[in-house]
Amino acid sequence: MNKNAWRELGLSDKEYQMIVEQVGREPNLTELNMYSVMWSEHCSYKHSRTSLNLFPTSGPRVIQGPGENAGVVDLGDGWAVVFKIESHNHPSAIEPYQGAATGVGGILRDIFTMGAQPVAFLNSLRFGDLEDPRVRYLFDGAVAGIGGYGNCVGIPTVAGEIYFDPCYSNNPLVNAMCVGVMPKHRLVLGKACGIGNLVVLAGAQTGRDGIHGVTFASEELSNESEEKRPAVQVGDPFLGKLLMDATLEAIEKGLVCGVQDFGGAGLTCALTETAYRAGTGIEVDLDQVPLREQGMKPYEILTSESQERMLMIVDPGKLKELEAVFQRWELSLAVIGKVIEGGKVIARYRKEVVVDVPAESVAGGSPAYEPESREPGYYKILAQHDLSLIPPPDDYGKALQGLLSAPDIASKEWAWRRYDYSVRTSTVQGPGGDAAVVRLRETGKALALAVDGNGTLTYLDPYAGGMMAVAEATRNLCCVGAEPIGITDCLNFGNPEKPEIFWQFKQAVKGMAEACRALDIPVVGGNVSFYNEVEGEAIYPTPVVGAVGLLDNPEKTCNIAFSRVGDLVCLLGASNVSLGGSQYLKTYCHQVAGRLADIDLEFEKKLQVLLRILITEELIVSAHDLSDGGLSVALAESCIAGNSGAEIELNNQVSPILQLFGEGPSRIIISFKPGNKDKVIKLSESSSIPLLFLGEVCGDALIIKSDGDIILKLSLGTMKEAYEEVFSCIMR
Amino acid sequence: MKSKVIVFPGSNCDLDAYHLLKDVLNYRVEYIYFNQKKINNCDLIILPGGFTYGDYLRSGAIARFSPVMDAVIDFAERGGLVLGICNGFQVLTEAGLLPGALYRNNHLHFRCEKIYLRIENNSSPYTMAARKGDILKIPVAHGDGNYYADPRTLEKMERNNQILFRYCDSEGNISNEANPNGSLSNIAGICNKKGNVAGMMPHPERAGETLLGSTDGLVIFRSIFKSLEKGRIER
Amino acid sequence: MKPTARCLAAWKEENSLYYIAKVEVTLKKVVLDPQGVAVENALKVLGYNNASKVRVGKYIELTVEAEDSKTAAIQVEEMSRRLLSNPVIEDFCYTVQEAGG
Amino acid sequence: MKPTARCLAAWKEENSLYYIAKVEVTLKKVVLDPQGVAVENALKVLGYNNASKVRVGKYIELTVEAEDSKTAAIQVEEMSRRLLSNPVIEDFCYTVQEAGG
Ligand SMILES: Nc1ncnc2c1ncn2[C@@H]1O[C@H](COP(=O)(O)OP(=O)(O)O)[C@@H](O)[C@H]1O
Ligand SMILES: [Mg+2]
Repeated sequence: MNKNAWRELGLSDKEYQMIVEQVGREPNLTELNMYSVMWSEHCSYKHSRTSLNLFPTSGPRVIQGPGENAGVVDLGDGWAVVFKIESHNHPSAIEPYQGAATGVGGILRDIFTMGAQPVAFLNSLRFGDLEDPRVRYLFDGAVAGIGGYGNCVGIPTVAGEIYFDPCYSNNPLVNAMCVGVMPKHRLVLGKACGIGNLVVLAGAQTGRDGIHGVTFASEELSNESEEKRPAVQVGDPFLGKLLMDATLEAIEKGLVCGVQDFGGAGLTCALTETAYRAGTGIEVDLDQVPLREQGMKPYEILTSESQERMLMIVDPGKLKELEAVFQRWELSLAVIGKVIEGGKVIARYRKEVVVDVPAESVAGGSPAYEPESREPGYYKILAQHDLSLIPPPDDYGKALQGLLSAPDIASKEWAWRRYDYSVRTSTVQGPGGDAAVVRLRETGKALALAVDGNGTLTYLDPYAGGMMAVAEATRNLCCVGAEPIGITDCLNFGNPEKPEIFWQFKQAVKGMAEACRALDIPVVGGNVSFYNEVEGEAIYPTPVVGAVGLLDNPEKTCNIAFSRVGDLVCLLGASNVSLGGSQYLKTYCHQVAGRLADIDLEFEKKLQVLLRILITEELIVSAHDLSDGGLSVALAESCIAGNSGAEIELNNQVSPILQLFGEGPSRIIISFKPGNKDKVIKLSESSSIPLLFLGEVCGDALIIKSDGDIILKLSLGTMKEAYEEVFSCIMR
Repeated sequence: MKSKVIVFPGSNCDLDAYHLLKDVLNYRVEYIYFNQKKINNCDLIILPGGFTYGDYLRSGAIARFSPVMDAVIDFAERGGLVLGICNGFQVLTEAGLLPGALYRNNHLHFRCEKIYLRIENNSSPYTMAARKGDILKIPVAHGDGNYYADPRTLEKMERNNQILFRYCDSEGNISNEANPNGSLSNIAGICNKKGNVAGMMPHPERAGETLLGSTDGLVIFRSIFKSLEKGRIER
Repeated sequence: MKPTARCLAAWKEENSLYYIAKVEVTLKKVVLDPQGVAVENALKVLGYNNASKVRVGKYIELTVEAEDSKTAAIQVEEMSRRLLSNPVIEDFCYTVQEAGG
Repeated sequence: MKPTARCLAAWKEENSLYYIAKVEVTLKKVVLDPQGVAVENALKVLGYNNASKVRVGKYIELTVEAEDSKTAAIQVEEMSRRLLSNPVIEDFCYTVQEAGG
C-alpha cells in the first residue's frame, strides 16, 4: 500500500506496522479507515491513557468504573446512578447550535444505553471575550443548542458553569454531562455477548455526515466530496427521545443482552468495542444498514457519525418482542448481522468481504504514548508575580459592584432560564446555587449535582488547579448537605504533542488524582479533549469535574440564601487566601498571574464532613462556597438570593482588599439562627475547623465595616442590578 | 375522578401530570397513546406538555393529526373536560378546539421560570375552587407561548368570559414586565365558549408539592374535581 | 382518451409526473414578527442600514407525484392549508414546477 | 454622468431604489433534516402518499435600498452568507426584484 494512504489517514509508519502485524497482512483501505478513526486520539486515548491510570477508580460504591459508556455508582436501596461528562468543543466552534445540541444528545445516549433513566443534564462552558460579536454568536448558539436538545427530550438541565477568557475565543469549550438512575439489576453493558445473537441497528438512517477527524485517501478526495461531508451533524432530539424511551423499555423487559450507542467513529466503534469487550466476533452485512443517501461506500457506512443511532445485541427469539416495543413509536429495526466466535469483525458489502479484522486490535490494540513533558517558561515567572503591588480600590463598594457584573461572576440566569430545569417534577434545587438537588421518587432520597473547573487557576498551577477542581466540585455537594459518591471529568487541553501542554496535562491529572484519594472519591468515567488550540494558541488547561452526591433526605438541604433577619453569618474553614489568579486581578488589573493560596486536602476533607453534619442536623440555614471574587462576592450572592442585607465586620489583622477579594479553597459562608450558636461552635471545634463570626443578616443593604468604619455599603437593588442584568445588556 | 393523560410521540410532561394526579392527589389516572382511537370511561383528558413531533414545523401542528385526536374532539363535543397544558394547549389551538394561536415568544428564547398568574374567571370548571383575582405562582417552560387572536375573536372571548388566566406580577398587576412571552393582553390560559375545553401555558402539575417550591397549581385540579362532583350531584 | 376504472391505477402510474413544490409560509402582516425584528437589528449591527421590513418565515420544498401540474397544485394548496401553515397567524404561497418524470 | 465625491451621498439618495429580496435557506442535502422527515410522515398520515423529499428551511423576505439591482443582489448575497445562513450546514438561494421607488 502507498505510504501516503495511512499517513493521510493520520496514522504513523510505526502504527501502520503494528496494524499489519496485528491483522497478519496489509489492511485494505476500508479497514485502514476503521483503524484510522479508532486509533485516533479521540477514541484510543493514546496520549492520555497512562496518565489516567493515576485516578482511583474503585470503591465500595463503584459498580462500573471507566471503560464503559458511563460510570455506575451504588445509591443503596437497590438503586444506582449512572453519569458521564463529554466535550463537544470543535463542532460547537463552527456550528454552535448543532454542535452543542448533538453534544447533549451524545451524552444522553451514553446514559440510557446502560439502562438508566436520564434525570438531569449539566454543562460547563467557556467562551472568549463577549466584546467580540463572533463570541456572542457562539455563546448564544451553544446555549440555545443545549436547551434545544435537552428541553425537547424532557430531561431537566439543572446546573452548569460558564467562564469567559480570550484564550477560548476561537476554541470554545462545550462540555455536557448527563446523570441517570436505575434499579441496580437493570444494568446493561456494551457487550456483543452470546454467539448467534443478532446485531440490530435502531434509530436514524446512516448518512454521509460527520465522516470527519480523518483525512481520506487521496484518490477519493475531491472538492465535491469535502462538500458532501460537513463536519457537523444535525441532531434530532425528537427521534432521540423516542429512541431513549424504546431502548429503556426494551432493557426493562429484558429483551436485549448488550446495548451500545453510536458516538465518535460510528458503526466501526460500536461493532469493534462491543465484540472486544465480550471477547466475541461480529459478522455484518453492510447492505442491511438503512442509508439516507445512495452510493455510500463501505468505509463511509462504517465511519459515519450520523446521530440518533443505537446498536443492540438480541437473542433471535426476542426479536419480535423487541420490534413491537420500537413499533409503539413507529421506529423500525434493522438486523445487520450476528455475533460469532473467533474475535473478528467481518463486514460484507454486496456479498463480498470488505472487512476482516480482529476486534481486539481495532478497539484495543493502539499504542500508548508517553509524550515528552516540560515545564513551560511562564510558570515560574507568573508564580513570582508580586501581588503586594496591587492597589486597593478607591471605593470598595464600586469594586464589588464591578465584580458582580463581571461576566465570570454575574448571574447566569440569562442562560439557564433557557433550559427547562423543572420538567420531571423532581428538581428540588435548580441552577443558581452551589449544587443542584434532584429527588429520587423511588427511594425518597436525592442526588446532589455540580460541575466545576477553573482554567485560570489550572493555568497558573496545573497541579493545584487539578486538586482544587475536585475539591470545589465535591465541596459544592456538601454545601447542600450531600455526601460525594463519585466524579466524572472532562480534560480540555491543547496539543499533547507539545511538551509544555503535556506537562500541564500530567500535573493537572496528578493533582486531581491526589485530591480524589485524599477525599476518598472515585473517578468512574470521563473524557479527554486535546488539540484545543487555534493557530498554535492553546486554551488554558481546563479540567472540568462533574460530581455526584447522595442526600438522604431532600427536606434537609440547604441553599445559599440569607433568608432570615437576625441570623448569624460566619466564615467556616480556611483563612489563607491570595489575589493570585483572582477575579479582582483579572477584572481590575487585566492580569492572570500570581501564586495561588495553598490547598490542604486533609483540612478540606474535615470541612466537608463538618458541613454535612451541620446541614443534616438542621443547624444552619444557608451555606455558600467561596470561589470567584472571594468573600465579598459570596456575601453579595447570599444577600441577593435571600433578598436581605447583612452587616459584616472584618477582622483587623488582614488588609480589607485581601479579606474581601482574596480567593482560596476550603471556605464557606454559613448563616444560622442565634439559638444554634453554641452547637455550631462546638461541632466546628471538635472538627478543628476555624469558625469566624462576621456579623448578621439584617436590613436591605450589604454593609461591611473595618475597624469600626463602614468601608462598603451597597443596597440590595444596586447589587441585583449589577449581578442580574449584565447578560441581557451584552447579548441584546 | 377518572383522568387520562395522552401520550403523543415527544410528550414529556405526561409523567408529571400522571404523578400529580395519582401520587399527590390520589385520583385515578391512565395513559392513552396517540394512536388509540377510543377513549372510554373518563372524566378528564389531559394533553400534557412536551415537544410533540419535536415541535417541528409548528408546535402542536403534527400531533393534532394523531388518531387519538378524533376521540378527543368527540369527547369535547359531548361536553367532556379537556385540559391542554403548554404543548397540550398548542395542540388544542392547532386542532381548532380553542381559538387563537401560540407562536414564538417575543424575545425568541425558551423561558423557564416561576411566574405569577391571576385568576380572571372563577366560573369555569378549571378555576371554580379559586377566587377571582387570586394569584398563583406556577412555573412556565416554553418557547412558543405568545398567544395571538385577531381583535374580533379576542373581543368575543372577553365577552364570553373565556380568559381564565393572565400573567401578572406578585401583586396581581397586569404589565408588560410580568409578561414572559409577549402574549396578547397577557393571556396565559383560556377556555372554549362552552367552558369545558381549556388550555394554559404554565405548568400547574409542576406546582403541586412543597418540596418543589409551590402548591399553587393544585387549585386547578381541585376545581376540576369540584366541578365534576357538582355535575354528578346535579345529575 | 379516458381510462376505465379498472386500469386507472396502471394508467396513473404511467402518466404521473413529478412536480417540485416550493411553499413559503410567512406570518400575517398584522402579526408581529419577532424573528424578523431580530434579524433586521442584526443586519443593522453588521452595517446594512439599507435593509428594512425583514420578515422571517418558513420555506418548504417537496416533490409531488401527480397526473398534471393542476392536480399537483391543488394538492399542494391543500397541504399548505391543512398542515404547512396555520391560517390564524400565517399566510402561504407556493409554486409548482415539473421535475421531469 | 458620474457624480463627484462631494455630492455622492445626495446623488445616491435620489437615485436609489427599493428592492425586495427573498432568501431561502435550507439544510445541505447531505445533512439530516429532522423537520423534513417529520413533515413528510405527517403528510403521509394525512393521505398524501405522493409527497416525498420534503425539506423544511427558512424563508426571509426583506427590502433593500440600493443604487441598482446588481448592488442589491451583492448585498443580499453577503447578508445571506454572513448572517442568514451558516455555510457549514446550510445552503441558500435568493431573488431580488425591484419594488418601485
Ligand atoms: N478523563 C477521564 N477520566 C476517567 N475516565 C475517562 C477519562 N477519559 C475517558 N475515560 C473513560 O474512557 C472510556 C472511553 O471514553 P469515550 O471514548 O469518551 O467513550 P464514548 O465514546 O463511549 O463516549 C470511557 O469509559 C470513559 O469514561
Ligand atoms: Mg459511548
